[in-house]
Amino acid sequence: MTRRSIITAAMIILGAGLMVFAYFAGAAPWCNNAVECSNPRLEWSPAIFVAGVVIAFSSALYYSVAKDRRK
Amino acid sequence: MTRYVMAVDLNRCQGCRACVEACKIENNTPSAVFWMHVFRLEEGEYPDTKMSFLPRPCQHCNNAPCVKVCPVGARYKREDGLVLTDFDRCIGCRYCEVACPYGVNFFNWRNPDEAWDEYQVPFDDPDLMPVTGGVIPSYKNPDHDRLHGPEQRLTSGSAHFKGVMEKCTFCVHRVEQGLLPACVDTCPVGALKFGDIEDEGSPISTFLRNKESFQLLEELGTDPSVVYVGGTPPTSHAREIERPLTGV
Amino acid sequence: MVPVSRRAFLKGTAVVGGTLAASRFLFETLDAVAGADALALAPFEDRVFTTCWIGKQDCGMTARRIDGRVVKFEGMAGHPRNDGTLCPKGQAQIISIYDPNRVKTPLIRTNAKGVSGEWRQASWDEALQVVADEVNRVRAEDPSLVLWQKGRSKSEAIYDNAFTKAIGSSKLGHGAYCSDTGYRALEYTLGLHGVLNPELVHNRYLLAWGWNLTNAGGNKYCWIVWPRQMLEAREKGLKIVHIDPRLRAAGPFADQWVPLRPSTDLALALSLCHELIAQGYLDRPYLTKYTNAPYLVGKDGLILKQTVGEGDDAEEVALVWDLATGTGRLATEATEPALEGEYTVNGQTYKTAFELFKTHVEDYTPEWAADICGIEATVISQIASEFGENAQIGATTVIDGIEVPYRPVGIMAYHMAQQELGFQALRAMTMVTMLVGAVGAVGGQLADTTWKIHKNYAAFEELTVNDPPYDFTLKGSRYFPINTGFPGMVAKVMQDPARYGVEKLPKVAILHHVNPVLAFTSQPDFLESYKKFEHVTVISPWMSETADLFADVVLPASTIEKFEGPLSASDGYIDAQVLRLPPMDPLFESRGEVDIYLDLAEHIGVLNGADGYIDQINVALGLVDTPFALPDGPRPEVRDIFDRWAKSQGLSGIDHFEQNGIWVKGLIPPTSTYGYVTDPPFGGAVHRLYGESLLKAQRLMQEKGAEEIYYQDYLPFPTWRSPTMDSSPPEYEFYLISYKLVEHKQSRTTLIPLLTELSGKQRIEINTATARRLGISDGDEVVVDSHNAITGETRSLTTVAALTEGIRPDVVGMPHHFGSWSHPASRDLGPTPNEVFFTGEGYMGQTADASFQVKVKISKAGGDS
Amino acid sequence: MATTQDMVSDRLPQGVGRWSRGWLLFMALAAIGVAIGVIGWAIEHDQGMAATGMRDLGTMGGATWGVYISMVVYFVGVSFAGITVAALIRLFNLEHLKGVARMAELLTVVALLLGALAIVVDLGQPLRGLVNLFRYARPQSPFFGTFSLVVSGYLFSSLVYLYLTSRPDAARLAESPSRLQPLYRLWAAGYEPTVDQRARDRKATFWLALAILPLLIVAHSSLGFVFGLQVGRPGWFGTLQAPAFVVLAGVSGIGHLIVLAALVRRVLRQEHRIGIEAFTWLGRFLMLLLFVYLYFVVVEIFTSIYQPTTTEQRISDALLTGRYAWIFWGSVAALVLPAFGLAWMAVTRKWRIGWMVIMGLIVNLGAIGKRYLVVVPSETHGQLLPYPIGTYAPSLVEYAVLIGLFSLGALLIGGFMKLFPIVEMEETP
Repeated sequence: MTRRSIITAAMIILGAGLMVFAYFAGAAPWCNNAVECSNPRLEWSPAIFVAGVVIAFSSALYYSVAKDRRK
Repeated sequence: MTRYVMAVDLNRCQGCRACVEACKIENNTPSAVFWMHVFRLEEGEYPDTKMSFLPRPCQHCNNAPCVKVCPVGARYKREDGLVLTDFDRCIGCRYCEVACPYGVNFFNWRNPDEAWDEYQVPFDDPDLMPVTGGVIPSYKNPDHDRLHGPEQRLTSGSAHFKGVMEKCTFCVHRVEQGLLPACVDTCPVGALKFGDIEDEGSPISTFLRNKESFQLLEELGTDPSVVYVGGTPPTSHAREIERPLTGV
Repeated sequence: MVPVSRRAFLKGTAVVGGTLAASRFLFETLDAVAGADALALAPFEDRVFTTCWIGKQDCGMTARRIDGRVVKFEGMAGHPRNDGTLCPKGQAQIISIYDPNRVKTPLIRTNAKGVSGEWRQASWDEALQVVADEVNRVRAEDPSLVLWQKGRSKSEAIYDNAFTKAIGSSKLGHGAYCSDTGYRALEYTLGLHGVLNPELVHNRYLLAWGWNLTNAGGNKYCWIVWPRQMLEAREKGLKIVHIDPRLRAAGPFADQWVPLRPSTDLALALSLCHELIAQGYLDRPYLTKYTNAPYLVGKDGLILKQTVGEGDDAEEVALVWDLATGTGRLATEATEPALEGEYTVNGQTYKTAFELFKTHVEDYTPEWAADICGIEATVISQIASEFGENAQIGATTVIDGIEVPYRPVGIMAYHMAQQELGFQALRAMTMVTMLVGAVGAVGGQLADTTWKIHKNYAAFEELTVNDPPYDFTLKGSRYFPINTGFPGMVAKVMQDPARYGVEKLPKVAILHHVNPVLAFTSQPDFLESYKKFEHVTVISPWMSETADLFADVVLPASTIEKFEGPLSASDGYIDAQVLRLPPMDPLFESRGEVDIYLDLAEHIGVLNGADGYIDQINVALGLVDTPFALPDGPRPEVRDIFDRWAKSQGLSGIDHFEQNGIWVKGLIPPTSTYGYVTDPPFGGAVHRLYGESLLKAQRLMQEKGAEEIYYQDYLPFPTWRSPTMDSSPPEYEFYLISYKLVEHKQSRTTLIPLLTELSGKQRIEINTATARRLGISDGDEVVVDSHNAITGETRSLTTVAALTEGIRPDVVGMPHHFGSWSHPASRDLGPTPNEVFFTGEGYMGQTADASFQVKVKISKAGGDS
Repeated sequence: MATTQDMVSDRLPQGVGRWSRGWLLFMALAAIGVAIGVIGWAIEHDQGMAATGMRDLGTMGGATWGVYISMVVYFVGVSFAGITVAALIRLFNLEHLKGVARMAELLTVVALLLGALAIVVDLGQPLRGLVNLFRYARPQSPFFGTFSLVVSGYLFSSLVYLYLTSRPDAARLAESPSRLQPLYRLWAAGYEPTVDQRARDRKATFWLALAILPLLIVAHSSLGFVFGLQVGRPGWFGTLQAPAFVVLAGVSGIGHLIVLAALVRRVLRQEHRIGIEAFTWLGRFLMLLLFVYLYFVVVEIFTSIYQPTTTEQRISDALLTGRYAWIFWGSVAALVLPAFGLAWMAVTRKWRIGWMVIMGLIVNLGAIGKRYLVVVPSETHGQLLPYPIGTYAPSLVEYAVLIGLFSLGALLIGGFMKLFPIVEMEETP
């Protein structure tokens, strides 16, 4: 595994993780009839979700663009 | 636990629309906005004509489509049964409105100052200043400037926010003071009842006990908090007569 | 208190303005008006009692105030009439008190009359002096040529009575949207000042005869009281037979709908009488004891009478046939009067009045009426038999320990009385209830809240028919021996006084909350006649259409912000009174009417002295010879007047009303509700089945040269004839009727935009099948052409079609509220049907009352007619 | 001026960096269109949305979603084609389509941007909307998918995709001096055409394409769900909404791509790069999608007339014979005729680019019509309570904004064409 692959994989995992986290933990899905269901458990969760999307797709960018620092 | 329910006694309703008017004044809604609406319906052919009246507040559904679809949680359901709109959060996408099968949502299409022009009563007249201090409308209810509920959100009243959705609040500002909603309070023939259904001894529980009732569009599974007693659900052949002026 | 909140408002906007503007851009919390309240000091909130200003029953209200500013009216809890509730009008009036389109200051006309007015603002002093000078100029000539005309009066004692007496003016009531014809018929028949209403709470079978129950009040009360009582009765099994060309009136509450052809009420009532007699539903004891049915009537149509007593005590007493003795005896002495039969007294043959009535209605069979009324004969028989059956003739019940006859059937009829044959129709309808003895019984027929006999009952015993000249109301004339004083007839007279033998026309008019141009039938007549006044003063909060065209001076009356009264708050079961208290100071420069009349009296110079305004107020409020009488001194404060009245009633003063809102006097005893058990029964009146004086009047009218159209209905029994309008050419195939909407009151609420918003604009209701035949769709513009069968005149208006299955195919209907143009909110709502109604011969009742029917043709606008 | 341009830009391919009179005219027109849109939106923003033809459902008898939401659906649909084609090209290495790959990617990005803008102009509180969506957006709302997946995920991934595939060209252009050289240097970001780099690029774009394909299915379905999950709106509720959305999305996108490709081929003289085979492939693809979609239409009509509820009957009457019939049958014709036209070309194997352009345009009109009919009739004719039949007609302001949106798209594509070769450059041997 190259450093590039590791970082890329890490970004994908981080992005996906953020998405999963934001979706399930932050945004409070499957909840309807209560005042708290109208708020994400964590404010700005949707922003985190989007950040996750961005990070995950940025992995491709990183993978392609990053300068080779191979030994 | 408190759960508010409104009951409409169709055996009593005279279709007078006093409830509509009380709502408009209590909540300061501008022209063409009817949080409470009363259908006057006609069916059949002369001389076998049948007439009926059907008051339609927001149904405050227990499985509210509008709450589900709101993208930002501005429309929410409270534990006490009220479905409210947070005017500070609503982004004006009107998704709640298309999701609602009851047609109870009203969008603020105009600027707040222009929304009153339709009435041709210039509330900003300088001669009114000494009495009204310039508020618009002159009978503006200050309760609506307060935040409501334990959640402390801006949810009562109307007509302050261009581009924001609004609808019947069951008069949250009155209910929280222990008063009845304005429509229920004014009904000259006691056709509207309101109260806590969880409280066995409340007038509404007593009223609804052992009575046949229906909800509007029951088949959709929205489970409204508004219950109709007497009469039957409007059929698809019902024609609305005597519509109010509803244009913008 | 008020200036403080204003300062806070101004300061608040200055300080926070900048921040607000910035945050507005980013988050668009576009709260343009929140500033005022949110930033001021905690507002001072209170509630004060007041009384609704719109309707006729003066519902009790509480006004919620913030820093003295009223923000909402709510019903007054415990008020017998509305008990904590309000109708849409009660709610909506709040917007109208703040209406800057109100007349803000006294106005004096600067342009010619007859066209839309141009005005200059004047001080109260100047305006009052102008009016006073005009009034005094004419008073010097003849005070009765000053005309005080009202549309609505909420303090009859202080306005109608005290003020007009103080200045000696003539007065004219509304008599148009109301049902004065019915009043005259009931005064004549039962001696009661009212029309027909059942004792609704105990009623079980009701002929809702033209009762617009979901929209309008009825006899004595506004809309809220009757529906509440109706629902109470319905829960106990009340059945409602809705007799009306429109189903909409009773809506879902009609158990049976009898879509009667307009103006055929008389035929239906006569036929019901026929059926009740034929089916044997007769309350003989009632008819014998309390009506003139057993009176012996000669071949000449006159009642056999005998003079009893001598000198001043002498009175004529009718004779009856006493079956106990087999002789004709004084009605007051007979023990067993015969109800039916023919008898010979002193060699002459006489029939009892009832015998004549039986013969009279002989031919009025259901089959005969069915054709005329446009309903099925079987329906008439069925209603008669159900009415008779439900009357439970002979039954009694015990109310509060008193045994009272129980006849739970009755008729609710009010505004439908305004038709050409209205007087006799209402008499015939009353007879329907008389036959079964329902009058004054529990659950039966009432016409007033008391059994106090109205002065007209005695006056109508002998009707005066004078030779000309007549005064401008034609009082005592050969045209209208019974005369309500319909402004429409006055309008006719003013256009052609010679035609009616009138020499002197009124010169100055004081119009008190009345808008004749809009409110009365036959608008063209009013447009013509009001030009003739030399001076017109209008007292009104708004520039009425009449003021716009004809006023020289407009005095701004306040709306609800005034003291007024005293007003009844009774619902027929609980006795109570209220005063109208101002929830805030009069807006702009307006003044309450009592203030205006005090000022006016002062300027005219009739405030003081014997028969001065103060004196007359003392008389009208019953303060004479009490410690609370107003001293004959300087102009009193209005609050003081009512304070004295309240004290004279044994209350602590006006503060009783300010603190409690209402003065509940207690339950009304059955001995004052039910005619059978009043003392004397039925107030001492003998109910007139037979109208002898009508016949005598007819003979006098013929003698004095009145034309047939005036005298033809002066007949002792109600007698059917075709209404005049039926002789219009056949292309005028529809009956146009007008009706009330629950959102409006008369012609004066369309300027309340909150109400117009609910009611919608003017329209004409057309049966769907009819419309289809005429090629008219819902919402189409239609032209309505009316025709006067006497003069041949045609009139026309354009409005919008509203299709419904709830109206007879040969009837079209229009609400009567619209047609206003002088207020920006009521402009463009459509015309009033009064534009195409007629007045005068054939289009008014025999008692000089308006009629709201005319034959019209309908066509789609733009198409060929 | 002309001399400098000629000097430095001669070496740039496909007219990049040079403006012709035609291009200037085109851009000026587009700019005017954008200005019209901005003015329209400014009016709407100032007066409130009363300036649009939209009104409340129910007593007011209007449609609260109108042409804006129709355009959101439409634009997102257009984006579909771009990214699908581009992804397919990479995944299956369709050499003959390489010439349209970049313009497909560009189309995706531009269309998504326009879709997002169409949402923004439809919001009553647009600025609040931007903030609150990031702050409070709820997964329960079908809108969440539109916002998070379609607009953010899809847009971002398309941008990445567009960037990665354009990087080699940027590096190549950065080698020669031009006015745009600094831009290309930045764009290239140190790209060196090494074997490793190419392998990485291939790998990255392959996986990206692989990731995007399911994403776009999800995204378009979620847009279908915006409507299809609403039980209270007869005509919307149904399982076919999502698949039909995806297919019609493809139709409109491919249509646009055909038009754009033909335009570029002609104007930039790229006949050699965008061969007839590309059009053949696109035409076949479009034909396939059209037939699938027409199948959905038939199913839709059949279901709606077989045993409808009263309300559904009212809607289908309005669609098939009533107020919307001209739009409905017009749209169906706009989809049927090209379908058979393409089929005929496929059978005869005579592919006429001119005809295809016309077909590409009319299938888009059909697609717009169908999108409109999904959104509006269920609102005006779909009331379940006895409200009056509603009316809706877009106002001038809405038309202005629409002009603005399309013009912005044209402006962006036109601008891009002068910054960067819109047809992927041929690899130097």
